[in-house]
This record gives sequence, C-alpha cells and structure tokens, in this order.
Amino acid sequence: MINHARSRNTTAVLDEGAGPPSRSRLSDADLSAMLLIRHFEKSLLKLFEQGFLHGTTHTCLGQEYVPVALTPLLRDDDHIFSNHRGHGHYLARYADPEGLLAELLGRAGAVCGGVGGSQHLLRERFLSTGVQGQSLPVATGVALHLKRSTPGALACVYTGDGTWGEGVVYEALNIAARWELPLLVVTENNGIAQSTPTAQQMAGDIGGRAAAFGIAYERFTDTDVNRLRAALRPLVEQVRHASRPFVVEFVTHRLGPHSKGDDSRSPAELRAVRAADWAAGYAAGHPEQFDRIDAEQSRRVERIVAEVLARPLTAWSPR
Amino acid sequence: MINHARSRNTTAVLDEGAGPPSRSRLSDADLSAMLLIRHFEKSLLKLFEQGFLHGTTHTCLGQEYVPVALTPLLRDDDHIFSNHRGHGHYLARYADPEGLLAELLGRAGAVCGGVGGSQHLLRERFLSTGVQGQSLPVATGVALHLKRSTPGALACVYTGDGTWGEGVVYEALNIAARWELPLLVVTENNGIAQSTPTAQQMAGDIGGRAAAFGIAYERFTDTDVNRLRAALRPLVEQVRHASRPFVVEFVTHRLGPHSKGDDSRSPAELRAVRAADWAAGYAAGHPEQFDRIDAEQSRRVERIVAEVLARPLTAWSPR
Amino acid sequence: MTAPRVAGDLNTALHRLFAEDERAMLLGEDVCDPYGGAFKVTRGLSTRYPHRVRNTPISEGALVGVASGLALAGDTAIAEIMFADFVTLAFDQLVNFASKSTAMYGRRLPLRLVVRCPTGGNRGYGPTHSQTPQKHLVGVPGLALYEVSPLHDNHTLLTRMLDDGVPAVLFEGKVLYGERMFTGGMVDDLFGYELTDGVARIRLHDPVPPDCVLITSGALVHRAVEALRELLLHDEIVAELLVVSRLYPVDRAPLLSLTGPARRVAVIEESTAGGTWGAEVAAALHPSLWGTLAAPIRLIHSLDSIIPAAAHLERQVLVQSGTIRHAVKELVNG
Amino acid sequence: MTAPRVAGDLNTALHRLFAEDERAMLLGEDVCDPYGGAFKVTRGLSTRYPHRVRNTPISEGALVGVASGLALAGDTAIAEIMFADFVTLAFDQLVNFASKSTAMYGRRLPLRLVVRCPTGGNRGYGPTHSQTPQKHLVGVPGLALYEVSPLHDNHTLLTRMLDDGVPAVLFEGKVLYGERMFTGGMVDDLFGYELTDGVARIRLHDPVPPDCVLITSGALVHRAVEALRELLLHDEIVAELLVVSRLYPVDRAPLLSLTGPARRVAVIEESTAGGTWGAEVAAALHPSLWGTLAAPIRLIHSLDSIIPAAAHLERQVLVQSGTIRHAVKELVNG
Ligand SMILES: Cc1ncc(C[n+]2csc(CCOP(=O)(O)OP(=O)(O)O)c2C)c(N)n1
Ligand SMILES: Cc1ncc(C[n+]2csc(CCOP(=O)(O)OP(=O)(O)O)c2C)c(N)n1
Ligand SMILES: [Mg+2]
Ligand SMILES: [Mg+2]
Repeated sequence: MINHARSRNTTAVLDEGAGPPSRSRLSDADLSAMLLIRHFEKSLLKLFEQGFLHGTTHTCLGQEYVPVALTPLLRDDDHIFSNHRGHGHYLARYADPEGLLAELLGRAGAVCGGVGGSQHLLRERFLSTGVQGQSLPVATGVALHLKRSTPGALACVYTGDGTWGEGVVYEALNIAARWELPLLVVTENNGIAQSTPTAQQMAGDIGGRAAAFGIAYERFTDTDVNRLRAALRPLVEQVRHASRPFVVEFVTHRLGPHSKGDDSRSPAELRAVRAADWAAGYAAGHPEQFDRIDAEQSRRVERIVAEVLARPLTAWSPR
Repeated sequence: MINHARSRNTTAVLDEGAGPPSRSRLSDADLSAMLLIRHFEKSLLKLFEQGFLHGTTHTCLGQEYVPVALTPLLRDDDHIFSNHRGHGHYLARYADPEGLLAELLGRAGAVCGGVGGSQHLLRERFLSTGVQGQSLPVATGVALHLKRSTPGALACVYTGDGTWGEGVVYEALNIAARWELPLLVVTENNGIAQSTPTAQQMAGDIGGRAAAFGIAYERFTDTDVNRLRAALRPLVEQVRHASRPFVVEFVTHRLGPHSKGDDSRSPAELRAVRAADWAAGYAAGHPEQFDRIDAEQSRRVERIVAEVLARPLTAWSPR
Repeated sequence: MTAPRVAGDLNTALHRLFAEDERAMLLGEDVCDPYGGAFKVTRGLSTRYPHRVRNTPISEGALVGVASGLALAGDTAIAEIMFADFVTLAFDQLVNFASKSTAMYGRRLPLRLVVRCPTGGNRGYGPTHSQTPQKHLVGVPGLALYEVSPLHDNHTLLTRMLDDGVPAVLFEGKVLYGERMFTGGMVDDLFGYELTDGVARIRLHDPVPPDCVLITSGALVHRAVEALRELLLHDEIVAELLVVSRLYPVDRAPLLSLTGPARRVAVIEESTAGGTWGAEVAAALHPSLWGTLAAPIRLIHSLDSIIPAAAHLERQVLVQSGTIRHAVKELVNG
Repeated sequence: MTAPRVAGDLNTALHRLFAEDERAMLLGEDVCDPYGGAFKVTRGLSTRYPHRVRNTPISEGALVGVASGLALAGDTAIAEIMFADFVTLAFDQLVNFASKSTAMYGRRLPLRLVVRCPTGGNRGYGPTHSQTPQKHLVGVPGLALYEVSPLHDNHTLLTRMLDDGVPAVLFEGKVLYGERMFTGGMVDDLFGYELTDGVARIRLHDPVPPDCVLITSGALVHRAVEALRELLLHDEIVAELLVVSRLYPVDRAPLLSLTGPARRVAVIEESTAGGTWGAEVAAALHPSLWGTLAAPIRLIHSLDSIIPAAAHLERQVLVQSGTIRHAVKELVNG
C-alpha cells in the first residue's frame, strides 16, 4: 500500500460508495472534540452577524472529523502546518477554545496576541499561514530538519483541494520525495475552492499528482473517526519509519460558506452537502450520546463566548 | 496512444533499448540543418575562447536532431517558445545563422539588435526566455488565444528536464489540461541540469508528471530524424485537432558543457555521452553524405563567422 | 442621482470595455458568476461573455503568465489577483517576463495587459491579506503602476492603461469598493475637486493659498479629506490634496505645476515604512522644488510593522486620518 | 601575502561558519562539488559536510521555503539563488512567510536565515541574468538586506546577519567575485579606508575636507574608487566614499555622522532608475541633513531600461565610473 503507487482502489472497505457502512460508536472524548469544533465555528458565524468579529474567517463546518481522527496519531515532537481553514486543526491539537476565540476577537489571552488572527496561528510546533501552498516547502524544510535531528518525528501539512493549483506545492513534493523526508500531506478535498468546484480547477486528481512524484497515497471517503484512525495509524507510522512523504486525501464537505456569507452554491448542491454531514448521520445512529454531548458543547461554547467577550482587548506594540 | 494515459511503453519500436536500430538515410536538407547547428554551436565555443563572445551561451551539441525532426511539422501560425538552450530551435525554424550569430556578437543585422542575446530571441511567433519554466504559462495563454482565434494552430514550448523543478510548470499544465488547450510541451531530457543529474533532482519521471494532469505523453529515445518525424506527425496533428495538451520527451545527450567551460562530469560520463552522439552513429552509417555535408556546413559557418565579425556593432538606444 | 460605488464603477467600466473590445479577456480566481469575484467587481461579466471570462485555479504565477500570453498574441488581457498580497507569487511573470518583453527583444512590443490587485488594510484581514505592495513594483522598467481612486473614471483609466501598451498593475483599495465615486467637482460642503492632466486636485470651494500640499492616491482619499477638514477647522491649517492615478512612472510635470510654490509638501500612502512610493515621489520632485521647500518632502505612511489582524491593533499600525493630521501639523508648525 | 579574492573570502567564511555551527545547512542549485556553485562560492563545502549541503531541483520558491523551514526548526539556513534575478520566484516565501513569521504570531520569533543572491551586470549575461533587484525588497518589515563588499570581512558579516535572527538577503555583486579583498586599510596609492560602525570610509591617505560624500555598496566600490581618482586628478574635486554593508534598514546614525557637514551627498548603485535604494537612503538622511545640504541628495544609478546582452549596449545602460564622475561634477559644480 505504501509502495510508491497510487492506491485509490484499496480504500473500498472504507468507501461509502460500497454501501453506507454503519457508524461505529465514538468515544465521548472524540465526539466532544468534534462537537466543540462544530459549536465553536457556528458561534463565529453568529459573532460575525452580531458585528463582534471582523475580517475573514473560514469555518470547517462538516470537516471536523478529519483533524479529530488524525491528531491522536501525531506526537508532541511532530510539526503541524495548518491553513486558512484551521480552527479545527488547532482545537483538535489543543483543548484551547478560549485562546483561539480570544485570538479571533483580539482579547486578552489570545494565542498570538490577536496579531495573527484566524489564519496565522503559532503555538509550539503548530503553525498556520493564510497563503495557499506556502507552507508545503516550509514543512518540507522542517521535515529535513527532523530527519537529521529527531528521526521518527514528522511534519504534517494540511491543504485544501484548490491549494493544489499552486506550483510551489509540486516543488515541495518533488523535494520531499527525492530527499525521502517524513512529510505527511493531508488534503481535505471538500469539492470546492471558495466558489470554484474542484472539477473546474483541477485536471486529473490528487492521487495522480502524488503518483507523479512516486509518493504513496491514500484516499478516504468515510467519515467514521474510529475506522479512519485505525486506517491512518499504519500510514502515519510508515511516514515515521520509512521517512518518506505520504499524501492522504479526505473526501469531505464544506457545510458553511467559504468565509462569511459568501456561498453561491445552488440549493440542490447545499442539500447534497448537508445530506453528507457526519453529524446528522451520527446523531441518527447514536441519538442519546449525540444529544448529550451536543448540548454540553453548545453550552460550553456559549459560556466561552461570553467569557472571552468580557475580556479586555489585547495589548501589543509594533516592533 | 493519445488517450490521456501515460504511454512510456508504447515507444518500444523507436527505442534503442530494443537493440540498435539502423539509421535511415536523411534528406540532405535535414542533415544540413543538423550539421549547420552543430558547427554553429562549435564555433561559439571557439569564439568564447578567442574572447569575441561574452556572457553565457548554452550550446545544444548532441541535441540538434530534436528541433530538426519537429520543426517541419509546425505551421507558420504556430507559436514556438524556446529556452536558454535555444540556438538549434531557432536555426531549425529560420535558416538565419547570420542573424543569430550577429545577435550573439552584438553586430549589425542581429535578430534582436543584440539586446536579447543568446537567451532572449523574438522573431515572428518564435520567442525565447532565460528563466526556467516561465514560458509555460505564457505559451498556455497563447494556446488559449489560438483556440479561440485560429483553431488548428498550437503553441509549442521547449523545456529541459531540470525545468520540471519549477512550480509554474505544473500550474500551466493544470490549466492547459483543464481548458483543453493546444499546447505541445517538448522536453529535451539530456539527463542533467547544469551540473545536477536528472535522477538527483527529479522524483518520479516526466511521464508520470504528464499523467498526473491527464495529459497524453510520449517518450522517444531514438535519434533518427525520419523515424522521429513520422512518429511525431500524428501526435502533433492530434494536438491541433483534439485541442489538448501533449507532452513529448526526448531522451537525449548534452555533448558540451552547460554554458562555456563548466563541465564537471567524469571522463566516463563524458565517454558515454559521446558514444550516444547521433552524428558519430550517422557518420558511420552514411559516411559519404555525412562528410560532404559536414564539410559544407563547416565552411559555411566559418564564412558566416568571418562575415559577421566584420560587421559594425549594433546601434540601439535605451527606451 | 447618487453616484455609483467604486466597485460598481469598476464593474461598469469592465462591461463597457468588453462591449467595445471583442478581444478583451479576463481571468482570475472566482471571477465568474454567480460569485463574481471576491469583491464582486467582475459581476455579470461571465454571464454576458462566457467565453471571455475564466475562473482559474489558485495559480497566481500562471494566471498572470497566461494573461501575458494572451496579450502577446494580440488580445486585451485583464487578470485579477484576489488579494494584492499574492502579487508576490506573480513577481517573476511581471518583472522578468511581461515588462521585459516590451523592450528586451530590441524593439518595442506593446502588450495590452492589466493586472488588477485589491489592496490594503483597515478591514481586519490580517498580515497576509492587508498589504499595500505597490512599492515593491516601483522601478521595473516597462511596468506601469496605477491606483483606482474615487475621483478618476475607471473606464477612462482602463482604456488609457491598455492603449499605452505598457503592462500595468492596477491597485484597488479594498476600503474604496463600498464608497461612492465623487462627481461634478464636489467632494463635500468644504471641498471641491478638478482634474488636471490626470491629477485630481482637492481644495476649498473658495481656494486660498495652502500652507501645505499633500500628494496621495485613491485608497487614502477619504482619510486625507477627513484630515483636511480637521486641519482647517481645528488647526487653522489649509492643505490641498493631489490625488494621482498613475503611481509609476511618477507624473512629474503636473505634480510640479500643482505643488507650485508650496513650501511644504507631503506624500501619503498606506504602505508600511521603508522603500515607499513616497520616497520615489520625493526623489522625483526634490530637484525642482529644492529652492522653494522649507523642509524635505514629508513621507506619511504606516509603521514599520506587519499588519495585525485585530482591528484595534491594525488601526495602530496603518495610516489613519489622525496620523495625517498629526504629521501635517508637525510639518507646518515645524 | 596577497589578499584573497571576494569569492574565496566568502567561501572561507562559509567553511568557518560550518565548522563553528553544527546546525548550519546550505541549499541551492548546483552548489555541491565538484561544481561548487555557478560562481564557485560553495566549493568544497559539500565534500566536507555531505549531509549539510544539498543540491536542490530548479525550484527557487521551494528552496527558500525549505530554508525557512530549517530555520524555523532551529537550524542555521543558508540558501543560494543562482542569479539574483530569480529572487522574484521566492518573493512570496520571503515577503509573506520568512519575514512575517518573525512578528505576525504576536511575539518575536528569531530565524537564522540568509538567502544569498549573486547580483548585477557588466558581464554580458543579458536582461534576465544581470539585475540588481535590491530595491524591490527594501521596506519588507522583518527582512534585512545586506551586500557583500571587498572591504567587509564576510565571516563577520554572515555571523552578524545570522545572530540578528532577522531573515536576510545577501546580495553579492558578480563583478566582485574575481576581485581581491582590500586589507590593512589600504585601497591604493591615493586612498585608504577605515571601518566605523559597519560603514567603510574611503578617503585620501591625507584626508582633506571633501567637496562631496558618496554613499554606495559593495558592487560599485571599484567603479566609485576609479571615479574618485579621476575627480581628484582631473577635476580637482575631492570626494569621500562610504561603503555600507547593510542596505536595509538604513544605518542612519553612522551615515549621518560620516556625511557630517558635507554640503553635497550622492548615493550610487547599479539598479536601473526608479524606486531605488538610493531614494530610501535619501529619505532617511534628508530630514537631518536638510540644513547643511546645498542640493538634494543626488541619486546615481543605471538608466530606466532593460539590461541589454551585448557588451557595448550593456555599458550604455549600467552605471560606470564615467557615469559617477560626470554626475559628481554636475553636483559639485552646480
Ligand atoms: C495564494 C493564495 N491565493 C488565493 C487565496 C484566497 N483564498 C483563500 S481560501 C481559497 C480557496 C482555497 O480552496 P481549498 O484549497 O480547496 O481550501 P478550502 O477553502 O476549500 O478549505 C482562496 C482562493 C489565498 N489565501 N492564497
Ligand atoms: C528560474 C531559473 N533558475 C535557474 C536558472 C539557471 N539555469 C540555467 S539553465 C539551468 C539548467 C537547466 O536544466 P534543464 O532544464 O535540464 O536544461 P538543460 O540546460 O539541460 O538543457 C539552470 C539551473 C535559470 N535560468 N532560471
Ligand atoms: Mg476546497
Ligand atoms: Mg537537462
């Protein structure tokens, strides 16, 4: 599977195309993480409407399960490179919705003093940037460092599907493959980039792009965190031990607008996207657990919003 | 063959790997073109030694047959984008060694007034640039124009193997494929980029890179102009009529230094490269024709050098 | 009849241009309907001209290169870069191809190419989506820089840029999009404007010799006018404001004739400190104004800092009307 | 003992750096032995430190990004871009990542990162291989610009750049590589030099108050010294030359103290006209020197033109010693 070939067809067991698999019961912790992200993101859209939030913010509604499935497989000494749609990546790594919300609202206790905002987060070995594709070579450089200094650690970089339009992505993949670096590229393919459907902007597919560089690849359409994590575990271990790049594609869905109110998809498209929401499916299969945790996290986020809004603005002075 | 799949294995009939095919007899015109280029390039190295030429110049010694095989398949309304190693491309298109030499020497009658020099040529629809990869998107834009205004015409762009390191190459391929544009990418894979062997800088291969974008691809190791041209003809026609990009790779050899005296290859490598020289092979098979035309072109270039060196310097004034 | 908003005026200008010029093509990320561009400037264009407007992949380098290719083949090419910050990704195409092509082949090769760049901050978009990168492209031979202003008709502007045959970048202050164009020589109750050789001059309806002449470009107009008011009403300083449309090359002649005998001149821009457009304007004007000036041309710009995301921090870094007022007072009162 | 050539001094500096700093890494196109870089500056390094020196593919954007990643992870990263012209391809990485990272996360994040760029013309390499692009990177918050000079020790320079923790670009005039370093305070029979706060001051062995102070950077030193001679011997003009090592941020304090009471100052650089480094130096010094100067700081640079390939045409465009002499005469004689 990791033998440098495209392996789009080995994922059938996880593929919803092969008939809807039943949703396994998640741990309370995982479901809590996902619903924390869900309510966190929803609260942002509300805060925008209410005029408390400014600028731009990209919510990961619908995609929460990806970082929740992946993050426990990452180690403290791994580096994570997140992107513009990175709140879920952060919250799955750090149980710190307060710090993140403070960052977005420019309040005391902000992760980056309110300077970075939604798209520019840095904490320990977690870093996000707002320019598509830019972090691929940076992560490659970090992977080169790790290979020399901390064998077994890896650099994990999140991208969207649209980000594969940027040339520097290929420059980085070429180098990572040629130099055999521990780089894990996680692509959340939500079928759209801002307003442009993937099919309109991508010739071929992501599996083919990975294969072009002799990079191992796996594609997941499943949204079940237990199954995903089990399938991801050996792949992530392989990146560590073989010191080779790996591309993982998650076929996922963006439930919300690109940034704030900018969704130009048709009602039919939106219906299809909502029908694919993991949360609806999970709630149907495990109503008691879902409702309990959903209510918990909803209240939690509500409390956090109120608490953070009451904080003073951040202080900072230009260098 | 053109069905959007990698087809590295369909070239066996042309492949020297399948046993050395005999060299077919070339027309005097084709052989003259190749030997004109050979002597032109050799004269440049001499002019450098003698201190008449300055700056940088990349000779295409060993690769002469590529543009000679291809050019007659191109039409007047096609656009050609050449690169740093472009003298052969130019001379195969225009029987104008005087104008090109004048350009390199900054003498009257220079194609571009001596302003562009070796790497920056423009004549009608032939244009070269000295920045690797830069012309891929430009050629893609021209192809977009042609598709709308002159269906059947194409944009042909030459690249080396090392040039596939540049990200903008992939940006352009993605667009050309997605928009179904008549773009012919000709890669002269001479196994080296300046001093770096292809294997040291490229993960995977060019066929895989084309396949990643669903772009049809063909690879040639043969150096026989008659056979190459026959094989190329339907491919080029296909680009015109299907309006789709196509990548053609020529496995070739750089006989000379990268620029002037900068060849750091080992004696063994150089021996291998020289053994692959089409000219040596052809001379062995067709000694009479070769010697005759070789002497003709050698004298011709000698005359041209003397004539152009006697011209006054170009006049030009900054804008 | 209320004047159109700047985004609407740009949109109308593009529609007119497309109607007049069959070879006009437009490319960019998310420029097609129904989205119509991140700032809606291209709205309706792809519906009316489906074959001449294209959404590109997220490939700023290539999309500018493709536009250059169109222009090279004789088309009129307009490219949109979603945020001016990302023009960094098209630097090679602009600096080493488009601009050079017009001259490096030994003869003039006109190219009808405009690269549009929504620019600037004060909108809370954070460090990588708020910059004013004009300065980095000043001084590229064969590359002209322009900026949208609420005082200059956009159709006239685009036509001029294209007809010049010099590849050009058009910076569009994002804060302007929602503002209305000024029309009929009227700015507000105190100030009016007139256009001379492409430079808009904003001064009192009843002009008096100014204490100071300010030079700026579109994005700063509202903040500068606000400062003019405050200076007049609270500080008894009369300032005139010149708004240029072409940033580079600097239009020396009209600026010299309009700064005339002023003893104090300042240039205002949103760029952060260092290597600013204002330094170029000052270099262009100093030799002629030397004898008249009481002080070197004052450069008013944002701080030497990344641009923070939080609104209250962003305000600290970027030029505001208060920054202008303060600097002009200092300049005039010594 | 003859002084080493500039390329050799740089090479020695890199070898020392690698010996001293186990975390030092170097990346670039064709930097490994036996080739040792297009200009041989990295010769021997890959043989001695095979795991710390890497040939990259032809990917300027990524190679600067990879170097940033190394620096981010705590390494000392040195990247070589084969020709400074191609720094355009790394603009996004420099402007929107490396430099911003040091500040945009709300706290200072030092990065040990130097991007080396062989720069400039007068070698017949043509329009895309001869540029002096320093000016395009002036004014990026968090990005420092330096230039190699034959008067500044390269090991000291590299150490300073890295220890500052501010990502930096080092421009290296290609015409310098084959020239010898100046040592022992001696330039030639007429002129000597001394170093003050990083600025090298070239003046007569028996100094007299100069008619004019010239400011420049490494690549222009030989042309400027040639002009100093001619001015002295043929035009009876005494000029002093200040050679800076850091281009940006401009070192105001030493420049102000060394230009002192000069009534005439000029800045010399090879860049083509427009948005020049000189305009930034002038903007930095004018406010303090205003009272003393007889004329605005004169900017001496190449023409507003692409750089032609043919030697006789290239000479017309680029600053030569004659250009400097002529401009200084005009400045001094009014
Ligand atoms: C270089 C660059 N170009 C354009 C943008 C503007 N932009 C922000 S997100 C986005 C779409 C990204 O699409 P995708 O990679 O699919 O991620 P998604 O938003 O779907 O998660 C665009 C065009 C950007 N941030 N960076
Ligand atoms: C963007 C860019 N980077 C680096 C160079 C310097 N350079 C000129 S030719 C060359 C090697 C090109 O290799 P390849 O594409 O294989 O072509 P070849 O020289 O072998 O024909 C390099 C690195 C360049 N011209 N442009
Ligand atoms: Mg997407
Ligand atoms: Mg090659």
